[in-house]
Amino acid sequence: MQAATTPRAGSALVPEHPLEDLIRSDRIPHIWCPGCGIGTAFAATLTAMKSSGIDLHKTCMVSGIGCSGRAAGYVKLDSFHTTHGRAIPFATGLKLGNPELNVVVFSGDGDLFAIGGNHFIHAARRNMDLTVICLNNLNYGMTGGQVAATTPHLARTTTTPSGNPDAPFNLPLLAWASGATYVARWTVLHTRELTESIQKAITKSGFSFIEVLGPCPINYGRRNREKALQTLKLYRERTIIRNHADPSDLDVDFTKQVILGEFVDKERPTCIENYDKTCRLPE
Amino acid sequence: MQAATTPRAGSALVPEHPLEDLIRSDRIPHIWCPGCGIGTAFAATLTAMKSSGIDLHKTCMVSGIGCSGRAAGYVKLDSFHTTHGRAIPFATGLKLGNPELNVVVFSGDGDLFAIGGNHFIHAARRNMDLTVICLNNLNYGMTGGQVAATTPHLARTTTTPSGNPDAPFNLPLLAWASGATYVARWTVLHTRELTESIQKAITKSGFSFIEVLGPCPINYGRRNREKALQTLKLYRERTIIRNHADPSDLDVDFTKQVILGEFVDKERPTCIENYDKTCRLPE
Amino acid sequence: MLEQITITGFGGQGVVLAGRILGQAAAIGDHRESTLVQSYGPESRGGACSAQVTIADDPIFFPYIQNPDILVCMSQSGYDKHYMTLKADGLLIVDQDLVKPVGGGEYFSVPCTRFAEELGNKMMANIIMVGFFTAITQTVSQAAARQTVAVSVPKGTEEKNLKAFDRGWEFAAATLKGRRHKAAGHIGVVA
Amino acid sequence: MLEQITITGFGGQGVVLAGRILGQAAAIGDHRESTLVQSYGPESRGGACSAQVTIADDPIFFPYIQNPDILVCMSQSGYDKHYMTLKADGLLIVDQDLVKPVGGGEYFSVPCTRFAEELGNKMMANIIMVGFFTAITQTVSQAAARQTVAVSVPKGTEEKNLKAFDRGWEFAAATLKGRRHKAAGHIGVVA
Amino acid sequence: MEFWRVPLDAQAIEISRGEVHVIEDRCKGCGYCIEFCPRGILAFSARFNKKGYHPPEVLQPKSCVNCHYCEIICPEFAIYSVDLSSLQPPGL
Amino acid sequence: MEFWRVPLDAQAIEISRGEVHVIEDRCKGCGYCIEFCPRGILAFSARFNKKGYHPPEVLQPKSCVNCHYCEIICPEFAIYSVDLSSLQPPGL
Amino acid sequence: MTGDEACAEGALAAGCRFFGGYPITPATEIAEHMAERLPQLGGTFIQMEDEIAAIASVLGAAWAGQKGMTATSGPGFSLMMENVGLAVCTETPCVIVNVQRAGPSTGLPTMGAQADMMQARWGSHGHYEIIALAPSSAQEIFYQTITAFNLSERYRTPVFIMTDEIIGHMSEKVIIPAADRIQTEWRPKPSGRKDRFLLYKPGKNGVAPMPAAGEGYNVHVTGLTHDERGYPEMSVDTQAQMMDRLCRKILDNRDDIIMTESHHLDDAEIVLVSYGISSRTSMAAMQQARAMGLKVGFLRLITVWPFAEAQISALAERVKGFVTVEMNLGQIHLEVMRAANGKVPCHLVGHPGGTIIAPDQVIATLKEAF
Amino acid sequence: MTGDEACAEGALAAGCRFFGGYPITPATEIAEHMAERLPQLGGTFIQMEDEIAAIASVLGAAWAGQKGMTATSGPGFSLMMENVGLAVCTETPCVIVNVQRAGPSTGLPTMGAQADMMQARWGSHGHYEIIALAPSSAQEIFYQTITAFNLSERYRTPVFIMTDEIIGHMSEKVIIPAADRIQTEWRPKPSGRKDRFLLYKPGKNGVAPMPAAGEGYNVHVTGLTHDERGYPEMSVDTQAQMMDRLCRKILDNRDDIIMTESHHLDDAEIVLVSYGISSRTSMAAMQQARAMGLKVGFLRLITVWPFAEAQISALAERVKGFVTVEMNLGQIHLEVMRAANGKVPCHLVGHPGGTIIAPDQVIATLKEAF
Ligand SMILES: Cc1ncc(C[n+]2csc(CCOP(=O)(O)OP(=O)(O)O)c2C)c(N)n1
Ligand SMILES: Cc1ncc(C[n+]2csc(CCOP(=O)(O)OP(=O)(O)O)c2C)c(N)n1
Ligand code: SF4
Ligand code: SF4
Ligand code: SF4
Ligand code: SF4
Ligand code: SF4
Ligand code: SF4
Ligand SMILES: [Mg+2]
Ligand SMILES: [Mg+2]
Repeated sequence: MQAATTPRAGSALVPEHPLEDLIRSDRIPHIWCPGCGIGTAFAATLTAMKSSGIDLHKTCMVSGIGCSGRAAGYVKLDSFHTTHGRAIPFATGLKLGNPELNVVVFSGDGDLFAIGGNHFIHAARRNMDLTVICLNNLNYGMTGGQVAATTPHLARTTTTPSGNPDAPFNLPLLAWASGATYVARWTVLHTRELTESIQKAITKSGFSFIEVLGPCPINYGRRNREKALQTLKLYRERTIIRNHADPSDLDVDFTKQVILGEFVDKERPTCIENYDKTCRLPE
Repeated sequence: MQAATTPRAGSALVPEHPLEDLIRSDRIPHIWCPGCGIGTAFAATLTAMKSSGIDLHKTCMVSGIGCSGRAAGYVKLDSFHTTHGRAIPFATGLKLGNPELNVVVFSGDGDLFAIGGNHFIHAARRNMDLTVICLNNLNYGMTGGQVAATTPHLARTTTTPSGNPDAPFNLPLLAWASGATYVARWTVLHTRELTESIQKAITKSGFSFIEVLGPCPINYGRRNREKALQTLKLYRERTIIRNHADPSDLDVDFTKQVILGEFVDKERPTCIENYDKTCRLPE
Repeated sequence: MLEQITITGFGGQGVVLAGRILGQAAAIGDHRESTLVQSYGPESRGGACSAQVTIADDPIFFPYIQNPDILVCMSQSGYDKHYMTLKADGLLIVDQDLVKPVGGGEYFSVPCTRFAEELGNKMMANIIMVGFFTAITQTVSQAAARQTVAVSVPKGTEEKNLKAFDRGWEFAAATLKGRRHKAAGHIGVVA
Repeated sequence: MLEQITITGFGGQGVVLAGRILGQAAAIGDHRESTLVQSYGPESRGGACSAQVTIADDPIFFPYIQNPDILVCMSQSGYDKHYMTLKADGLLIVDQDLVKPVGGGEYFSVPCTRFAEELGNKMMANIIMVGFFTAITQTVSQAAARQTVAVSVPKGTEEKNLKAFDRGWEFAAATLKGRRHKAAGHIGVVA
Repeated sequence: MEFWRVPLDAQAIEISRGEVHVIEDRCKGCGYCIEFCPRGILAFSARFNKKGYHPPEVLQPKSCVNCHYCEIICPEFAIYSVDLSSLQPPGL
Repeated sequence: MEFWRVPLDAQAIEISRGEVHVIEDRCKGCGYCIEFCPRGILAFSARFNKKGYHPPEVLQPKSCVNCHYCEIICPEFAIYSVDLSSLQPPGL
Repeated sequence: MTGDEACAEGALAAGCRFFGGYPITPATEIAEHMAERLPQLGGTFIQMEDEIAAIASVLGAAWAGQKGMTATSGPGFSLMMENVGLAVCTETPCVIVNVQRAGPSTGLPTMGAQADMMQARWGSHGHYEIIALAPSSAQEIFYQTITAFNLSERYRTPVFIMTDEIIGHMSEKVIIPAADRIQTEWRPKPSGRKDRFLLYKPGKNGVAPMPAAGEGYNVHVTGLTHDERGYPEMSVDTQAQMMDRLCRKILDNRDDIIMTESHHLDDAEIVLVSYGISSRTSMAAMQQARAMGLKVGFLRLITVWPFAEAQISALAERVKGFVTVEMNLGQIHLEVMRAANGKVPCHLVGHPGGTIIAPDQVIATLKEAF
Repeated sequence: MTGDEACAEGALAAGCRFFGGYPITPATEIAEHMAERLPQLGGTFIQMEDEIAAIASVLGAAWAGQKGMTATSGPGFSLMMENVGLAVCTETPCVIVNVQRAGPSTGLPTMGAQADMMQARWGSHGHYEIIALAPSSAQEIFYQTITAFNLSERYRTPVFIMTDEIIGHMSEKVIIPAADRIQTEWRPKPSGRKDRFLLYKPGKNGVAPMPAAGEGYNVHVTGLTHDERGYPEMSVDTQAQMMDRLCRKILDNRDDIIMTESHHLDDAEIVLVSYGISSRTSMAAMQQARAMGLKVGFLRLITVWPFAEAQISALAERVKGFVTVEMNLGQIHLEVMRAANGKVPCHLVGHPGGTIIAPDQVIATLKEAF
């Protein structure tokens, strides 16, 4: 069962997949479903890490629990799959324990904004030196598709069988209001912009947040009559890139239009800078 | 040891204190220190409850843990002193369990925004029918004056002995960004405005948030060279009332100027309205 | 009488649903006792997954199956993991395109995934398998199985799924006929 | 030798600090053993509060005091709660303005809160009490107590606090003198 | 330390006459009522209350305008003013 | 279902020639590479891979412009393109 | 019907009209079923932001007068522990379901275990008593959920249902009786003058009547040590009184609370002790052993906490030994040992988790040890 | 110096350079002292947003190569339990101090107890083993904190220091030895080829070497059941292997871990068993009893978990009885009973909390029972 058209990948004749050195290929195929957006966002993260020029030996990935939270398990770097919602405080300790490390948090919307919401806003407030990538698939994928704090109003999930009564968070707005110094949103279809954005976030100090919209065809998609390809079509047809848009305009409502772009990119002293300046008196 | 100038309060000759029927007078004097702002904010809350005309038999107060969290222990209504940070989810269950109840959450900045921050933003997102009053004294009073998520940058506390390295939250901004439909800020010196504001919040449905700045002379004040009266003077000299100010201008920095007022007062369906409409299908 | 059936495959193939249909058909349709235990991993799709269905005339204490009477494999990895557990005289049923049994034992096979793709939805492979299984093993009655399929699938897809069931049933009928036909000749890997 | 001292008052009067000064003066200054356990409520100010100081020549196992040798009361409620625990031949010391002992037992008193207000800071009442206590009881040496006051109070307030200590000490000296003076007369509530 | 004598909302209050009551043992001597009474008619008394604080006393009872500010700023439910007329029912 | 054939950033990519490689057993048949290849040169094969999916095959190998879009959109690390020149070192 | 669904149906039958939850494998299906069914019955389902909020909301709903429930698994159970303490201390009725999976930590989320049994007893700080039940089939989980609510209301205490992934996900026939054949209880209600009402003054059974918010009793409820009025009182005496009440209402009513099921204990020489899914293994093993001529009996713990120590102590006087069968490395086994008090040997057939224990393992231990 | 301060100083002496905390009475002073001292020593103090974040940050710092600590009391201890499980499962060294106060729930925040002892053993979900120490004076808390770090590093496991409000707030003389007189240990470090390194392949003592992030080992750390590589593996066998390693590294090294102190056990007829603050009561009571002519000995548990059951079982063969003295209503008492195994009577001098137990109470029990 070999590809008839090309020689075997990785053989002497053929170069490896360009990310082969950064993935734990002994664990591939990963657990993500066909058409799941996580893999693409994860690949973009690895590409950005590589192209950013940072020292990969000093680079870590931290995840919480969830389908997106499995990311840490596939990157061939020091990687930590923690508890549900706690990736950010774990990452905070990791970074404070050794400020030389580049710490990237990759996790899901449920993990980072439902159970983990408090850690997010506090890390943003402190301007903690982390890059946080949230794969937002509008629901809890891993547990079978329950409502999340990002699920659109009236969308169907297993715990909102007649539609979600509540309104979702506007994540970039929340990040900005909490003090994040870099905030962006892309979809997995906007892979190149996403990759550039992650690269920028990784090289920038302070708290960076990137929301990545990606399909969960199996749970969210199935219950809301969206096949994976249809979701990607929505990403193309109903999005518009508007850098520096007003954060309060960034609701995710695909019945209207969803704004993508780089919304915040500002400077303020980071948590570590502040600590060093304030608490480590020179005397 | 009687007041020589007036007959004994509560005696046949003299009317009682106007709030006597709403306080558990068998527990007075309360635990709050001399000059502590909590008592004044608490009294304003009781006055607002009375004057709002709501059915007091159907009115509850829920608090978390902290000096401010002791409020629930002094009101002669159904009152709940819960666990640290969990006043809002407890209140959520109380309200959903019996939507006829008026539920007022009265607690401290540490309780509501450090350990309890996640519940706050989620309740605001859902537009849960609660009135949340946060006594912000810029630190953890009850445990002896540690840094809070509201402590000004560089202020001294027992856990930031050389000054707080971090920046505080802008609470009204966070409330607005999370979806609160009524947001205001006052100081205990602005007792009348505060009382009116609370009254408005209680009678309005949905999630209302009122931040009340009040001194903690014993812990915050002592370490930052502010006696209680000095703090109240700051409240007068360094505040300005600007209703509908831009939420992002609302940082609390008494070295500059602090904006007070009613910032948000809008309508959107509440959690209970949404649930009834979406999940309780008429069929 | 006690029959123990293990069904294995990938998550997403509907292995558990197939097991549930069989168990429910036996319990509700045929008025017997049944238990179904499932085993699956963290993956929503593509992980190893199995359903263990016990059908009996008396109450069932121990719902796990160590050595099934019947093993149904819808993936190669499921087969690889489970074929050693099948009873010596047990019955093996596989997806014809996805599973290549080793050794020379007898077994039945149905190209249920291919059939499902032909019927327009790969997700119906399990229902085809249920139809095939029912005809081959007669562990549950056709009526009970068909009826349970109808109430177990999403509303609006009943007709399609019954068609899938019938497709499996018919293929089994043809297989059995072919096998009877060849019975005089060699017995080995068939259909 | 083992001396057990209980100091009670309101939170915020510095009762625990007073206890700590005595314990530390004994341990570091006078090279004896000491323990201090404290008891207080949730209030930062105004709640009932007590410090139990044990001073001994040998290691102290049990740090709690059931029946103190010396009871110091800086609040009426502290007195009310504790006076029954004082040993039969124990010594009672109170704040003269805030505590009115019952019954006719002998005791010493000092208006330490009033003195502290006169010295400009009510918060120094405890240090005045330490001075008074040291002179009256001689449980710790004056030098050790004075020295410990100096290192225990906030930087910049040493001088004021030493003045407070001395004020208490001197008032005790005067009291003792008065008492010796009256000793030939009736013995009872004095000073 | 000097504080201003006009509460933030003095102008909003109708002027009438009041009688101030102090529940002395509730007072914790914060001084807010004293400092913020628009008529400056309160002062610390020399007495200690049960808790060792000096509760306020009214220096010029006749000057109270019943503005209630002492009442609403007091964190202790320890001071309040009543409309003098309400104490003297018509006919007495 | 019809999808557009021009990736969002097609204009940004320099045109060269590429060779596409598929690691078939990694593929889960999502079809993204097929749908979003700007040259429309990929299609599902009829084969099942180990997991029961039909991996893509290249219909017109010569038309690949080495834009890498199939590579970066693939969630499975299953497809990638290499610059044809890099496979043929000068001199060979 | 799966065990999880049966649990949800049992709750509804018991009168539960509030569910505050947070998804977690393998308990999610309980929440999903409640989300579907509760609004149809005038109740309310809410998915909270985490398990801490979930249990806090259940306590709030209980004080609003509802019967409330939440369901979780190990990681969420750990997070709930602080507020379990609040429920115990404030004597708030509620039911908490733990569909156990293999741990520690995230462990094997989709695979069963019974390793949170001691956590159920001791997981919150401070000393307290608790009630925990362990069903062994989908049908039984239906009934035990009703019983859990009844005990919870009767004793004003949180009650745990300690089930596991296997039962939770197992499909079995479940017969749901007509509503009028189901006995449901409510917390004792106060009577008499509202202004003289004492929130924590015990009535019969040591349990105090409980009003709901809005009924005019002006209750004060606190997790601080409190007196009979419910007022916080920072004193050793009040602490002693409160602790005495909290513990005795459970311990003095053990006869009412502890349910067990006996199989062949009359002539048993060796007694299997087990609960939940492992009792199915034990039943099968007992039958096999009997068939082999071994005089094996089986004591099934339906109530796991409070522990049936009197019964085991009594058995210890006349049997030759105990074998505890459980999917952990020895938890209830420790209790059996303590209750047996050295009278007879106690063995463990334990398992680190991930799959049910095979009857063979029990037989092997029986053969080896006796 | 208070016990809390001595604890912080012990941590610093042990090489702790990270503290992630959240204030709570009566443990706050530890955080406050660390906030002051750590930046002076090049370390980092951070007050996190809650206790869950506090312990999570400590685990992160541990993987960055630091020795990390947090300190809390009952309510916070309950909240930390989920991540205690993560620490156990990922074999992350760290020290967690619980300055116990009276519970359940908020209880008596400013008053001591010893009622979280069983919670320390069983508070997180799943089955696991843990180490817990119980100091009885300010001086000892200084040394035990160092020992806690050493054990934590040696066995790659969280270690609890179970102290209480009384010791935490008690002022006593504490002698801090010169740094070179203090022995500190570090986690075993890997050697050999980095690309062949196996994160959970045990070395001597059953403990696997542990690299830090950034050292080039590309470790994967997960709370899921994992194999020797650290990779998640959802299988019963892997679960069994992992559990075996996690439990055995503690249980097989009990001799190294368990520390006790014996007083007059040689001729003792009755043995007091106690720990922490209650051992001071017990010492006083033993002296009083001896003075009265009673042959009373005293076994002080310095290590409470794993439990010194072998020692107690051995004593049970020759003494007349045990009396456990603890500030709860019987926790370690249960373990003593189990270890005594019915050989001799076991009595409890317990207390609901709020104040230390008086020696008289012990004497009274001794007189009554023996
Ligand atoms: C404390 C705790 N609660 C609940 C769970 C169950 N759980 C696992 S993943 C998950 C949600 C994941 O959602 P999200 O972060 O959006 O990730 P996705 O799977 O959608 O990528 C939940 C609730 C858990 N593991 N731990
Ligand atoms: C789980 C838990 N963690 C910590 C504490 C200790 N604690 C009690 S009150 C408090 C802070 C209170 O601060 P805030 O809410 O600002 O109230 P304030 O005392 O300032 O009014 C803390 C940390 C606790 N009771 N429970
Ligand atoms: S369940 Fe959804 S989020 Fe999880 S792997 Fe599948 S598609 Fe992706
Ligand atoms: S400690 Fe501060 S907040 Fe608490 S009562 Fe005293 S002044 Fe108020
Ligand atoms: S009511 Fe109070 S504040 Fe107003 S004038 Fe009278 S005494 Fe002054
Ligand atoms: S405001 Fe109240 S507490 Fe303050 S001094 Fe006046 S009466 Fe006393
Ligand atoms: S690189 Fe991929 S997407 Fe681009 S043209 Fe070639 S096959 Fe198509
Ligand atoms: S994008 Fe990847 S997984 Fe999807 S079809 Fe193409 S090669 Fe297969
Ligand atoms: Mg998600
Ligand atoms: Mg505060």
